[in-house]
Amino acid sequence: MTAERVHAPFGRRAATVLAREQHGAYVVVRCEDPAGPRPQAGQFYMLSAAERWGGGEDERPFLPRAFSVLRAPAAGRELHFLIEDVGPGTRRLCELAPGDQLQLVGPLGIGWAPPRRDRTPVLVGGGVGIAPLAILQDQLDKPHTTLLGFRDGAHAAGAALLRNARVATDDGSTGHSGLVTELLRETLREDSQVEVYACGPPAMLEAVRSLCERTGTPGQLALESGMACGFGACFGCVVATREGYVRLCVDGPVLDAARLSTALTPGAGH
Amino acid sequence: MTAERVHAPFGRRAATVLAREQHGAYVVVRCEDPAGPRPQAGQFYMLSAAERWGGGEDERPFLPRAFSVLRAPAAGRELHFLIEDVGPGTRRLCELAPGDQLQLVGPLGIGWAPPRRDRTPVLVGGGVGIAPLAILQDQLDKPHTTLLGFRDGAHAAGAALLRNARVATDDGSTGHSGLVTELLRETLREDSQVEVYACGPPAMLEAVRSLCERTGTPGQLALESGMACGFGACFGCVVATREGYVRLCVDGPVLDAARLSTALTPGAGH
Amino acid sequence: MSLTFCGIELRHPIINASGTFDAIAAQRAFGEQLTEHFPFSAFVSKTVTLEPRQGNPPPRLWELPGGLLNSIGLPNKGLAGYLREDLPKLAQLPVPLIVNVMGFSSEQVAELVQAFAPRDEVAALELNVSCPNVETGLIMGADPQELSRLLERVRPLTEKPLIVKLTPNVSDVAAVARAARDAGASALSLINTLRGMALDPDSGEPWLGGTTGGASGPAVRAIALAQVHAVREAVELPIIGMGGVQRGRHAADLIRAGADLVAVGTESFRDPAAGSRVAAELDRGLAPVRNWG
Amino acid sequence: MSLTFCGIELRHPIINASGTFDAIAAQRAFGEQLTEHFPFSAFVSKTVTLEPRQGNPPPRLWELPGGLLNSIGLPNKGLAGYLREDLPKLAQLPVPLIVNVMGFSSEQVAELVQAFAPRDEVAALELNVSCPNVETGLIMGADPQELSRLLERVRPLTEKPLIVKLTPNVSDVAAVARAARDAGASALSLINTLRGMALDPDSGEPWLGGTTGGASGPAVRAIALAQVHAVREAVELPIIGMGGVQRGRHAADLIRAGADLVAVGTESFRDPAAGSRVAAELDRGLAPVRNWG
Ligand SMILES: Cc1cc2nc3c(=O)[nH]c(=O)nc-3n(C[C@H](O)[C@H](O)[C@H](O)COP(=O)(O)OP(=O)(O)OC[C@H]3O[C@@H](n4cnc5c(N)ncnc54)[C@H](O)[C@@H]3O)c2cc1C
Ligand SMILES: Cc1cc2nc3c(=O)[nH]c(=O)nc-3n(C[C@H](O)[C@H](O)[C@H](O)COP(=O)(O)OP(=O)(O)OC[C@H]3O[C@@H](n4cnc5c(N)ncnc54)[C@H](O)[C@@H]3O)c2cc1C
Ligand SMILES: Cc1cc2nc3c(=O)[nH]c(=O)nc-3n(C[C@H](O)[C@H](O)[C@H](O)COP(=O)(O)O)c2cc1C
Ligand SMILES: Cc1cc2nc3c(=O)[nH]c(=O)nc-3n(C[C@H](O)[C@H](O)[C@H](O)COP(=O)(O)O)c2cc1C
Ligand code: FES
Ligand code: FES
Repeated sequence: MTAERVHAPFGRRAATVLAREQHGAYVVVRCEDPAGPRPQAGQFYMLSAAERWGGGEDERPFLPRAFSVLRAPAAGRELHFLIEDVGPGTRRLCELAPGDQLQLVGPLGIGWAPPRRDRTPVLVGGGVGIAPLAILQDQLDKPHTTLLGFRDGAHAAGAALLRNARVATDDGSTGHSGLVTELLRETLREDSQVEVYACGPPAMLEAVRSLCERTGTPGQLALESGMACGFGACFGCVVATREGYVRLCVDGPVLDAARLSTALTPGAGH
Repeated sequence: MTAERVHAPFGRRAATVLAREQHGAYVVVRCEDPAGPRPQAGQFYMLSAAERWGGGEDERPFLPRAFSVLRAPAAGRELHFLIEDVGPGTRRLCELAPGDQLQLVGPLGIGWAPPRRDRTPVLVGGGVGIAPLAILQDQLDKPHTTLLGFRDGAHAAGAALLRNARVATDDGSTGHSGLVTELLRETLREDSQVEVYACGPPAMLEAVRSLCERTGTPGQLALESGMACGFGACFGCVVATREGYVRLCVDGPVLDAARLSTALTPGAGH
Repeated sequence: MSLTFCGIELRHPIINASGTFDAIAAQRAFGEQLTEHFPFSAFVSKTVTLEPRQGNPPPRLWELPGGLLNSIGLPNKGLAGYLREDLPKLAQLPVPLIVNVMGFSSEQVAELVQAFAPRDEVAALELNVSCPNVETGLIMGADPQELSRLLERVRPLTEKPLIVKLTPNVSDVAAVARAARDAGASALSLINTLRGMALDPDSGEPWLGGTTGGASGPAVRAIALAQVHAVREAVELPIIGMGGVQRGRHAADLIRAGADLVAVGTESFRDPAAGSRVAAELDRGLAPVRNWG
Repeated sequence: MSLTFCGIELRHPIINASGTFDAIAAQRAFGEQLTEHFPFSAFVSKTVTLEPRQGNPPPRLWELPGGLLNSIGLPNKGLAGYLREDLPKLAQLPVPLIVNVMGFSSEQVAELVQAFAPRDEVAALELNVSCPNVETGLIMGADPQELSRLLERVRPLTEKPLIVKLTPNVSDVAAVARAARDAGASALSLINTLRGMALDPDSGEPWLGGTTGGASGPAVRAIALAQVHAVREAVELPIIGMGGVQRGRHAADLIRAGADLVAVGTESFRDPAAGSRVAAELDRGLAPVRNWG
């Protein structure tokens, strides 16, 4: 598993959409990125549609949008993204059809740190936050546990994108009825020699963070915040850490849980 | 032939695209307008795409765009528009596919006055300006002459939308090699009892106007100017007449040639 | 959902922005339907000046990203023409009439105010102060003292509500608002358009016949919101907020920031019935907070 | 295509707008390629203040129709931190360095100017005067007299070019420009962001941690063009024009309106290499007129 930030080629480049697959409430967009390197798991890309990026709700989108890479098969040049339609930018991306062009910048940010030798990785994902866990699974070469939480059955369809996942749904339609963090609590109770890799909505990440803190479990959290640029230019994406504000796009999006006193980042979206 | 301005239903309404046909350099968009009346020949509509109207060149379009109605078959609810891709608004409209939604306001403005009893109508069209002549042909119930001018063969393909047209092309690829106004001059020489219905680029309209003036021939000119609203709200679309500025959208777009001392309207586009 | 603004009873909080809806022309385009479905709860006329004006040479319009730059130049029939031809027609509208006036000196404004003062058809006057005073060279609405002097001259001339329409091209809109309040303004309206310019892509010369123009529409919405907020922090006068309103939520935002009424301008160009749509969306509670009624 | 600006030799007329490109962070993201393809002909630092600042609480960004509203709050390491950590790295860039500074009093600005005056790594200073003077409460760049006093204090402290970055939130930008010229500014840059605001769609409270923010991007381009034009009519100083530049034609428009250099800001967020793209488009003659070189 790559331990280091992979540099992005400088500038924005075009990538052709190869496929658009619906997975319940999510869309997977696969594209071909001939000019880019293979990303580190947990890194992200800034995406926009090459055509008609704008003219949606409130005359938006205008800026590119950040997306974790879902998968980047080592062979070939494909990049996969998992997208949930939550506003004008994601809506436009969800509409892309094979042959359409994306504009992308990336891979950006610092992804997951490789697992510690003496601990079992537990991957915890919530909603569209499962994306960076799929590529993590692909690159992890040791046994691990995967716990995924979703709102309902339509969203739980996303679980099929990962291997051997235990699923929880808020409405009980699939798997455990309740929060994924309940599954995590159970796992931590059974095995204290684990470490956590988590990505999901702020409330879930905060629950994970506080569980890690209370149990002394090492954890890495992939956070979200509103981003304009993705490469440290705008200073817009800061989250508060114990050392002060850090730019999530260059110092994250994966942060060591111990650096945070809360994962409840304002304006993160959802 | 309807002699009077047809009122538009108040407000903007949706119309479904039924077909998109390519005619050389032009696109014909047919839509179904169940809520609207049959327009007068020479009236126009303000059109926009219901989805993604924006995000093109320079983050435009934003305002709706004016289009003469090309055809409005008396039976049924269809409206046809002839569109030339010259910028972000027309580009978006040219992309519309069957099933897509248009937003429209119209019919607007004052169209062609019915022919005088004692004169033979001569229809003179240039480029995309042939559009309001097609519906005029449909509604004229007396013999008439149709003269159309185009840049080149790709544009001359538009001539097939009208009946019995003599065609001129700038590059000589189809029909008379030269300007359509040369054909008009010829016609005026052969028959002094004609009246002119003309629509086309400013330079063509100005040549027509000055021919009409010099030969004492009655003429109606369908002009263009940049429009924001189409219903007299913005005062943006004025053209200079002998009586001062008039709003083309409520006092035109068809103006009696005698009212103008020039048809060269600044900012008309093309 | 009815409310009172400066003593005027209104069906809902959405009116038109001056110069963005011509009810007489709209009647020509839409016929009787316009009166049946009149989109605004009051009608604000386009700016009336003392003398007739033909307005600026075309082109007068330039499309912006999410907005419009216009250089219309206040064409109008002049006071006499307005009183003779337009006022009788506008008095027939199913809603109260607010007349927007502008003068190039305080005497001119005084003359306009005096002319409308005795007219029962007129519910209120809106003073467009975004033009230079020919005597001082200063934009009347950009300088607190200049505006005070103007209002002191015209305030005594009428009992009607005087709405002062502020220009956004200022460094401190709150200071201007305070001056207007102190000199007797009944209400404030903002924002007028922001000064802008465009060049002809072919010639590189100014595109607009009037060289510069005013920007409006969604592109200026955030600026409008900030200015309404700043004025609300400064004064307690009723406020008509405007600038880029397209949907109920935008109106709700302006109300939340301090507006009592909201005017729809450029959006009417895209949708002639935008006023009713915005009012309905607002009423359906797209508004997180409803502080009217 | 090379040119000279205030005695500084530049490869092309496109530089970055302060605070919209962090060359050090970009090196972390893009590695060595950044230096190989550095997009700007000079690098302008983000605003440096005397003391370190952590900036405003998030959220700091709100997307506008064709633009961005930001409330970053000028986070920076402070003068000492900048000199120690950033300046040595920025001195390695392949282009001249312009340092943008801001103080909350003329004494603070003086201290900053004095600190950079002897630094050979620094080609010029840009003064960000869009903040209030804590002593007078006035925005330094919004009032001609305030600005004169500031420049009279700091102009003698350095031989380096002093570029004054004007705020667009004024009624008469030309008057401010004349004051800057008379007090010894070497060049002017404009526009900074326009004051704006957004509300949280869920809570109705101000979205930005800093309550209000500054609008930039295509939405403000027409306003930038009008202000550059107005300043060029008023003064002959070199001008750095900026505001919403996305393409060569937009840069050409600003140059046509009077700018000598053009800065790219928000567009770099959409395309990190926007600077080179704009420079190339400009050079390929999308420009109707090229009055540099
Ligand atoms: C590092 C990172 C990785 C991510 N990975 C993924 C991923 O793999 N898959 C995925 O689907 N998403 C991912 N996201 C989230 C994704 O970037 C957002 O969902 C997307 O930006 C939303 O854009 P939108 O236009 O669809 O919605 P927006 O309208 O931008 O809405 C999103 C939220 O922003 C706020 N908002 C509303 N209007 C505005 C406005 N005008 N300006 C600013 N904020 C506004 C609201 O809180 C809203 O809920 C990731 C984000 C980050 C930072
Ligand atoms: C009554 C009437 C009837 C019409 N009928 C037809 C018809 O039947 N078929 C048809 O194809 N067209 C018709 N037109 C013309 C059509 O409305 C225009 O071609 C269309 O508005 C162009 O929009 P656009 O976005 O594609 O191009 P734009 O980019 O708007 O370009 C059109 C022209 O506008 C200028 N321009 C460039 N940028 C801007 C800007 N930002 N703001 C303002 N102007 C700019 C330039 O001169 C350019 O050449 C008609 C116009 C009128 C007034
Ligand atoms: C085409 C046009 C014409 C206008 N004419 C006037 C006018 O005559 N008097 C006036 O006070 N404001 C005028 N305005 C300003 C509007 O009333 C309003 O203040 C501004 O457009 C902001 O609102 P909006 O963004 O909703 O359009 C005009 C605006 C436009 C776009
Ligand atoms: C996120 C952001 C941060 C900015 N920070 C600064 C700054 O620190 N100092 C400064 O003088 N201007 C700052 N600006 C203003 C820009 O330098 C520029 O004046 C403005 O954005 C207009 O240009 P644009 O439309 O190309 O972005 C900032 C702008 C943005 C968008
Ligand atoms: S998104 Fe711009 S600094 Fe992080
Ligand atoms: S297009 Fe608005 S008045 Fe004619």
